[in-house]
Amino acid sequence: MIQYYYLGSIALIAIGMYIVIAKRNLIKIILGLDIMDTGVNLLFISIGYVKNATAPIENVPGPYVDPIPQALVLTAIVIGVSVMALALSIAIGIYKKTGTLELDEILGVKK
Amino acid sequence: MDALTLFGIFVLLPLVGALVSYFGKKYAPIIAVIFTGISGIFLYLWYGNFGSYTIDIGVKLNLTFDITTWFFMLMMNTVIFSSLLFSVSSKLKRAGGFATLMLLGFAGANGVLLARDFLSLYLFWELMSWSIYLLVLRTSGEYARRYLLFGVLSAYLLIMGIGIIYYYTGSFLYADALSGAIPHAIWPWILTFLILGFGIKMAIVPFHVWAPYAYSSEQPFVAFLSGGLSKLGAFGIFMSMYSIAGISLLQSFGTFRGVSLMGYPFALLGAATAFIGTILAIFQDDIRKLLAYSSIGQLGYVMIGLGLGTPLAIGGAMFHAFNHAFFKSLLFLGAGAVIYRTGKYKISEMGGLGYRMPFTFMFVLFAIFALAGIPLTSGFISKWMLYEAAISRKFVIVAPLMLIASVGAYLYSYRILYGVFLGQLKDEDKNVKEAPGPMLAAMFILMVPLVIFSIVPGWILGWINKILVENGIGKLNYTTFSYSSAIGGANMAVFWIAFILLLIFAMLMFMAKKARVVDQYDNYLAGEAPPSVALHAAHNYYKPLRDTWAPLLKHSIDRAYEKFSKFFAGGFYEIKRIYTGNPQDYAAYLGIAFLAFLLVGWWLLW
Amino acid sequence: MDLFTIVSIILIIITVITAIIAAEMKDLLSAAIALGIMSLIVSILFYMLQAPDVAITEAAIGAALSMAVVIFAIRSTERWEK
Amino acid sequence: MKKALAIVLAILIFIVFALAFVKIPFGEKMSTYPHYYNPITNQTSNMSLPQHYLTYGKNDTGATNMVTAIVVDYRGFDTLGEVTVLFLASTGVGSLMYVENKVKKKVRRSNAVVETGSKLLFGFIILFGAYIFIHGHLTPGGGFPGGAVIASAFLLLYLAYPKFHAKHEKLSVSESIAGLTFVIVGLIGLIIAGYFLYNFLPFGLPTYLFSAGVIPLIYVAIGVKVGSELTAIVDSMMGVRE
Repeated sequence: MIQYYYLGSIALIAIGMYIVIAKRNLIKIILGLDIMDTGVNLLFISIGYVKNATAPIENVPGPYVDPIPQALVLTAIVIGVSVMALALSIAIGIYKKTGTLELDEILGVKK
Repeated sequence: MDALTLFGIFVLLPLVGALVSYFGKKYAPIIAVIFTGISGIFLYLWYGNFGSYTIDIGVKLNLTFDITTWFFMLMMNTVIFSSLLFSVSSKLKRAGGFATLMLLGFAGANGVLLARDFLSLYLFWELMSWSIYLLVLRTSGEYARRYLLFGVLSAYLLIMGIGIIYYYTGSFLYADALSGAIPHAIWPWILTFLILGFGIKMAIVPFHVWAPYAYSSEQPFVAFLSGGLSKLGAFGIFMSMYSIAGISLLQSFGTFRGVSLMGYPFALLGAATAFIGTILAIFQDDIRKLLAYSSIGQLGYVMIGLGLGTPLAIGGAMFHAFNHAFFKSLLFLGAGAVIYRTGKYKISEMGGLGYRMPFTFMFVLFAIFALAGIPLTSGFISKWMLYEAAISRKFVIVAPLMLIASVGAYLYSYRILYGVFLGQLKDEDKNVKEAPGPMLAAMFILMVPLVIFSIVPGWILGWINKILVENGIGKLNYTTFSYSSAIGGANMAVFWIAFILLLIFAMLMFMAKKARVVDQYDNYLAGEAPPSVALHAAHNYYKPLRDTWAPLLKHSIDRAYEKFSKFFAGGFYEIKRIYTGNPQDYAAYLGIAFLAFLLVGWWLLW
Repeated sequence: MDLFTIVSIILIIITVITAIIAAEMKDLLSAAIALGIMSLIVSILFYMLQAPDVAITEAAIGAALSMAVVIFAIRSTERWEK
Repeated sequence: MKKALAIVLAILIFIVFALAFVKIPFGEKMSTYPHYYNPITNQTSNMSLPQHYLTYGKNDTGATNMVTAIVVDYRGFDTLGEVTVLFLASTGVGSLMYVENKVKKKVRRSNAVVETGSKLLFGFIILFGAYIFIHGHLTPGGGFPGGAVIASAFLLLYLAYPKFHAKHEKLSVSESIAGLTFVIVGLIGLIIAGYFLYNFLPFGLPTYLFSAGVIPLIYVAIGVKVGSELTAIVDSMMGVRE
């Protein structure tokens, strides 16, 4: 039985992939990358989940969830936003040069 | 003597010399000559002072100074010494870089000869290979690329062979390869990789197409490349077949008339090399290309000997390699001297230079005798040994091809002799002077051993015999002036006595009638003035022969490579259309690749 | 089906719907806001999956900073996708 | 046409990816995880890696929050790399936007409610951010969330006062000091114990603020660094305003 959390995160990844391949607007593509990013993070965290367990903070007893995916995702989110800002600033630079955000027109201008 | 001394004199000293001569500017060739001279003196002093030394730096490295190494080092050292001496007066551009690269190649070559483990072999091999690349690059990027392609192929083949050995034995030492860790069925692969890898440096067919271009660069370097560095291929093949694998292992793959089936295909390849190289050399008008194809052909003989693997054949191959080192570098230097003085490359544009450059003519004449194997010279003995080795085992393909190649060698050497040095002197060459002193000295240094070893071949045969005995191949029957084999042999003393008698006879003939010198246009033209090129003996030289061979010459290996590369270039053009330049297409490819990986992983796991 | 499952399924469906809205909106500003909402809901999901550290980070970054950065970028370029 | 292909590809990926995840359990107990293999001692442990961290983490690092223990201690070197990536991205944004933004934009003032509210809230948000990263080893949170919260406080200021401009010099000073602190703490560990980021301070009692050795120190440094870098990114993206 496939789990709904996995299905949801995979759906996010697939939507992000669809945006990256099909959409022609640079900012939209960057948004698509961000959606993929979120999907991957959710997938990681849900793999580390343990039923009836608490967060891995050891001032209460009892089973804890897996801390490793959380540690990885924690940094990944921060990196994600900074990389997205970098991509956006490149997109702004392209807009200043070519006056458009549409990929077709940018490639046309280049030729 | 310990490992460090050995390594220091033969590898580090040339490297230091390379560094020093880089800053030597104009005096760089002189500095380089001094450094090679020092290492040469040590080489002569240490004859017999043989030994094996191990350096342990995590992996074991083994340096061995034995008779095989010494024999090949002797060639290498003499050739580079005279090449550098020649370059002192040849006014090369950026002489510092030239001397540096030559010494780097020398250090690499010495390292290859000293190494008895694959790791240091490969390192020094690459050092040598890259210095050749840079030296060719000084002349032409196009030629250097051609060389590089085959150099890299050679390195890949070597590293495949070495990698297989290391995979099975876990050791880089030559001595450990035969410990039984390698399955018997793997050996043919290893040997094929190693032999082809080394053979590319020897320019065997069909990997010879780099050689005519690389050999068209600066003459002193080419002399070293053809005379010295290409012998490393012979050395490597000898080591891998008879020192690493050993003759009993080779014989265990089946024999054909007493010759291992592992070696016989390479003997055939060598015969093809000798044949094709010689035929192509006959039709060259460019003196550099002619000598290059001749070099390919002569190294084919060495390959034949190494492939046949009888004591006589290997002895002949070694002797021929030794002779080739001297006469071919002498020829290249002689051609270099002519090119330096006249600035011309084409044989059909020269002529009569023997009157203006008598000493060069004399040196080149002797080298040509040795090259053509005229029965007075050491070149004759080595070729004769190879013939006997082939004939005694009734090899009906190898022996005739060798014979044709030998006749061909006579034809192209006659072309040099007549086209360049004899015949009518061209008007524009009336004021050509004799080559400068260092050039003559360099050629003299190369000629003297040739003459001496022509009279007393026993000295070299003694060294070769030691090599053969040390590697357990067999031994030669020889005396100071002759050698003998099951079907004959040769005695130099007889030849020389006959020669001296003939010489006296010829002198008498020559003195009996006085020759008269006439102007080029005065003899048989009756006032007509045709273009002067048509008068030259080298114009349309060997045209009938060329017409005979024409159907065969249409099929060129160079053109085969060209077709091959064009075919692939077309294919790559189609592939190139995948790269549309649109980032989203790449993203889609990534998505498809991701899907493919998922499918494969899914299928593999459950 | 316990409460955890029901709430999770509802939130995941909302997440996917907001992601599709972000994908299909011609107005980039609306898309960015949809993205912010998605991040906020995902941070609730993180909290439900017992990952409070990640939830705090996602709430602060996904919902506030990343949306702000996108909006700044839209302000210096164009608002409408062609 | 292209759109349809992209939808087909996305759906295919969705299906295959989902099928690949059919057998991966959700919410299983950690005792069912595979046991980990230690390549140094060359033996297989009797527990999985997260179990190992959860069992020995408190003694190894002194931190109560295991995520913090992993981020700062077990994978501290990795975190240094991540912070470097963040720094590079921030520098990249700054340089790209600086070159392009020669023209100054005119901006409107925001309304009085937002201005007053942000004045009131700014301090509290900073305080909350500082709380988050100071207590990183005890409670949920740490340097990364805390830094993000501090950056969002500055974001509030940017929204409320369009002319507000954080001085890049000051940001770079705080950012450099934080980065240096991280590296110096690591180097002291290298000097004392022979490996980078060794936890050389006493651990103290668990669940107390002054515990876990250098972990709070490093996490404060990370918090300041992330906060100043994200603020710098926001500032650069805002552009030059008049």
